[in-house]
Amino acid sequence: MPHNLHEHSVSPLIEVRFHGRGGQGVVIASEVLAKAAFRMGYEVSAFPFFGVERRGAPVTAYTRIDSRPIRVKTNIYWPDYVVVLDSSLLEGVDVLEGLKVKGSVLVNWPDGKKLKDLPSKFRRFVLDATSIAASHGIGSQTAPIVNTAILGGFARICDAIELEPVLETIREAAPVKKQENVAAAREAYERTIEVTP
Amino acid sequence: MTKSYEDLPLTPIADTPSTMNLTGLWRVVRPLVDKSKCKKCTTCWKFCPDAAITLVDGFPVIDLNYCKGCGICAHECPSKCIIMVKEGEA
Amino acid sequence: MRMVMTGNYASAYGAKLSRAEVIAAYPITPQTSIVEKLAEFVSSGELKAQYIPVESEHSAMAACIAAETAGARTYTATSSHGLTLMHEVLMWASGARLPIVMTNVSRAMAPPWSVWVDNMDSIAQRDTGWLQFFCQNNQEVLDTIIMAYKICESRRVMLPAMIIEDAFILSHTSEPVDVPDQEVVDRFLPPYAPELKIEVGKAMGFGSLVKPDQYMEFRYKDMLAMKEAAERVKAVEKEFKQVFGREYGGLLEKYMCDDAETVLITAGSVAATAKDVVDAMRARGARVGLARIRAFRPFPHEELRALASKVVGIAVLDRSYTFGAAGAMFTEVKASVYSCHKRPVMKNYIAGLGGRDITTKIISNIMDDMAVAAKRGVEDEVEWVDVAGLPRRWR
Amino acid sequence: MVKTTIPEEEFTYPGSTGCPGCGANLVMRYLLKGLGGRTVVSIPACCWAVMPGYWPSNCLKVPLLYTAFEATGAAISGLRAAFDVKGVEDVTIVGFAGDGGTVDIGLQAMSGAAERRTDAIYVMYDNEAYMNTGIQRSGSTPYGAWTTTTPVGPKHEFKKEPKKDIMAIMEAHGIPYAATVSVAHPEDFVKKAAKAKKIKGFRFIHALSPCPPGWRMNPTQTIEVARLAVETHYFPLYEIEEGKLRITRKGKGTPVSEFLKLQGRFSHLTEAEVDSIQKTIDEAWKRLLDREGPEA
Repeated sequence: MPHNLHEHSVSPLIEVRFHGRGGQGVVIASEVLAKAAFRMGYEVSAFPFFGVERRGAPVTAYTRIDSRPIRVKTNIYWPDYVVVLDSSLLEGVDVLEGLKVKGSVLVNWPDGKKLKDLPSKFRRFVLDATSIAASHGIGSQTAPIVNTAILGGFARICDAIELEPVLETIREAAPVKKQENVAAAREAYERTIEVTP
Repeated sequence: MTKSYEDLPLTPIADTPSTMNLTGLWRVVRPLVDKSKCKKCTTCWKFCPDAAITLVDGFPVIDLNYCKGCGICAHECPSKCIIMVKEGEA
Repeated sequence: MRMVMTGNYASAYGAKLSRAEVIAAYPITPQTSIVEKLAEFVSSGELKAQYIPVESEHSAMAACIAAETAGARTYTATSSHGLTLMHEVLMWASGARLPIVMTNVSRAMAPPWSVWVDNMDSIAQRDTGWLQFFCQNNQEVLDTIIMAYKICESRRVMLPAMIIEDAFILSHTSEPVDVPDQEVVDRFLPPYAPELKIEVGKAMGFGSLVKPDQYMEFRYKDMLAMKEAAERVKAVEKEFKQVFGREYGGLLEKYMCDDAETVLITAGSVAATAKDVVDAMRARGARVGLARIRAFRPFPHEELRALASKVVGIAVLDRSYTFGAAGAMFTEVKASVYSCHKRPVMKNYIAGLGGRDITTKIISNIMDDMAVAAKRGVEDEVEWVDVAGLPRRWR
Repeated sequence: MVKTTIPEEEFTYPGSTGCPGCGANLVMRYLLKGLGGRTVVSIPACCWAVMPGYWPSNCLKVPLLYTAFEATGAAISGLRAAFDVKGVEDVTIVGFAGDGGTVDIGLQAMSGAAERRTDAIYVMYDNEAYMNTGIQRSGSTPYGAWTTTTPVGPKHEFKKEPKKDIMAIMEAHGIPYAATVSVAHPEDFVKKAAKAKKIKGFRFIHALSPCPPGWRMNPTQTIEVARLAVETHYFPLYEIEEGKLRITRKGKGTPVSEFLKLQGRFSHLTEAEVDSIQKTIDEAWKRLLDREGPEA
């Protein structure tokens, strides 16, 4: 009997865990995803791992998406999706912890560089969100803000989420450079690719 | 007298002048004013901590219901027209 | 309009929709985004209010007390150490019969330092004369603030209310919240118009010295006001439902309790999770239910007594602990039930302190444990759940 | 008709439950004469929380809000905010606290109110100890004084630390007006109160308030002792307006022993100790004169 059987009986449709570093907009990404799903008519909840971490420290945030009102208030232990905003976290953080079998992981990963060490029992996707964000002038050239680009990629890998509501939500939520953020997400959607074994 | 809780306001709001307290009962010495010596300088009125002195035609009238007998008026009077006497005497 | 927002924003919107006129607040994790949002509402002119950036929580409450005495509707928000620093003036607010509404983002007390949820801070204020509402989700936070003003400002109540929002689990979790139209709220909640207030030129002393021959009568009136509050909570909620279409179960929300043998009694956000657990357990055939203490003050004595007479076992989950006794909810539930003709078996579970996650599995394990205890008897009346080093495994 | 030197209208009733010869009673009386009837006063725990009498008695003719001991600064901020939001104009908000409630337990809230530029007048009536609770030392008790918590025993103890300089503390907040006043000089007092009323922002008034039981003196001498405090430069009268200091009464520079000898609380002092007090006073007075400068 799988150890997570009990959790399955009450868990919502989709549970997503985001990994990033303080200052990269990880928490905002989880909220924007929730708002985009809400725009599509889903019930949602989004929350950070409630820490006191400062800039640069590993940060996690979560999104729950369901067709019914979400009552459960616990942490997410068995995500369906894991989204990694900063590939340097692959070293040192167990980003795949609890990921469901046949779950998906999306990693911000440089184009052309071989993704290694992620077991093939998960669906693996890569996207060079850093280059895309930089090319659209989001954040600085040395530290591009990748959270909007990565959400474009998420719309690609998750069947339940469409690109347009994600773009609309980004347009609404981005405090500056709305068009650039939308364009980055759109480009990211196109450039997300699945890693084949 | 203790009022029934039903007759009390929501919270104790003090709305009755403190003239309900006859603080003159505290007094052991009493001021006596010799009007003939008074120069109407108003010093006694000015320095009375209890606002127990009123001026009538410029002369001090001390309200013995409230005067606590501190003696400041007598002590400060430049023409020495107020003296303090023991209650029950004079 | 339904919007996705955190519990803290739900608090800020609740205060804004209630047209709070004076807001005095001091920042503390995890309450800060409430007061930041309100400061923003005030500076943008969206909310016509005075925002006082006080230098401590004690001053926040003292300033609210003064402003409320002068006839302004006031609001503040705090958490843990901030709330406990206010303790003295919390009693002042209720003794002065001021219907101040405050959000407390419920957080554990130090040491050890913890910014995470438990209800120790709120429970420690249970004797201050404040109404205490434990909320299960962000919608309830917003709605209860609006309702609280109406309940508390009614002439026979005139007591302050604390809206308790679990740290991070509600304060920083975004979920859909219906934000009602201002005009609708305005029709539901009229402006604050106290019978007595400070008026320039009118000689009145507020908070006077009272001799032993009258002090007790004033306290008796406060007690009656709290009783009246229990009635008002139910009446105002009924009215709220007619206008806004939502209700929360009055003082005690019952979920699947009608034919339940084992009932879990708890409060706050964990109750929302517990509803999912009850559904899952019922799907397996277990006759379980949940009773959520929504108002810890006024305490739902009658409701609990009615419930207790119908069930076999009651598990009380406290997210706090009263040292030297048990969980406060447990002792109070037990006291309420004591004089019932038929009493269920009861057990207290202490869980989730300092932000420890109370998982669905822990909740179902508690209910299973209670069902067994109801049959075989209680060994350990107060059980600490999920403590490393104790023999029992709960996760 | 006789003309009084201070306004004739009273804003206090007789029947206050202050001690005979209480200086604090006069502080309130003069203050309200200077401020008038459109005033709201907030009072924390202190003698004045008791002096209006038992409920329902009130010796003020203006509204009075009691507040917690440490909360005066917060209370006046709350009052001002409420009147502002309600559009009530032309009202003077007053915080009226003792020295303990100001320089000790209430310092934080007062500092907050001053920093926030709360539009209010804060009055500290300084009887130089916790008198309401029975003469315990406060941060405003002067060097040399006996109190019940600085008892003069066989080891010749008394308060060894100087008084907190609250005027300097308040001036450092950059407030527009601060003044010292004395019950022995009501004309000066009322003038300063009236001046403070016209200024906007946080204003501070430091009133020396003789306490016959606490200072162990004859109540008849309340005014005399207050006058000597000024004459000896123990308590100089001055005001600081927008940073500019002006001494409003120079005093003769009478030896401080004249002031001390009227009070039992100083009766244990040796000649050398009195001399050292004199020296401290002389130095402070010189600094004050220097600060005022030649133009005044």
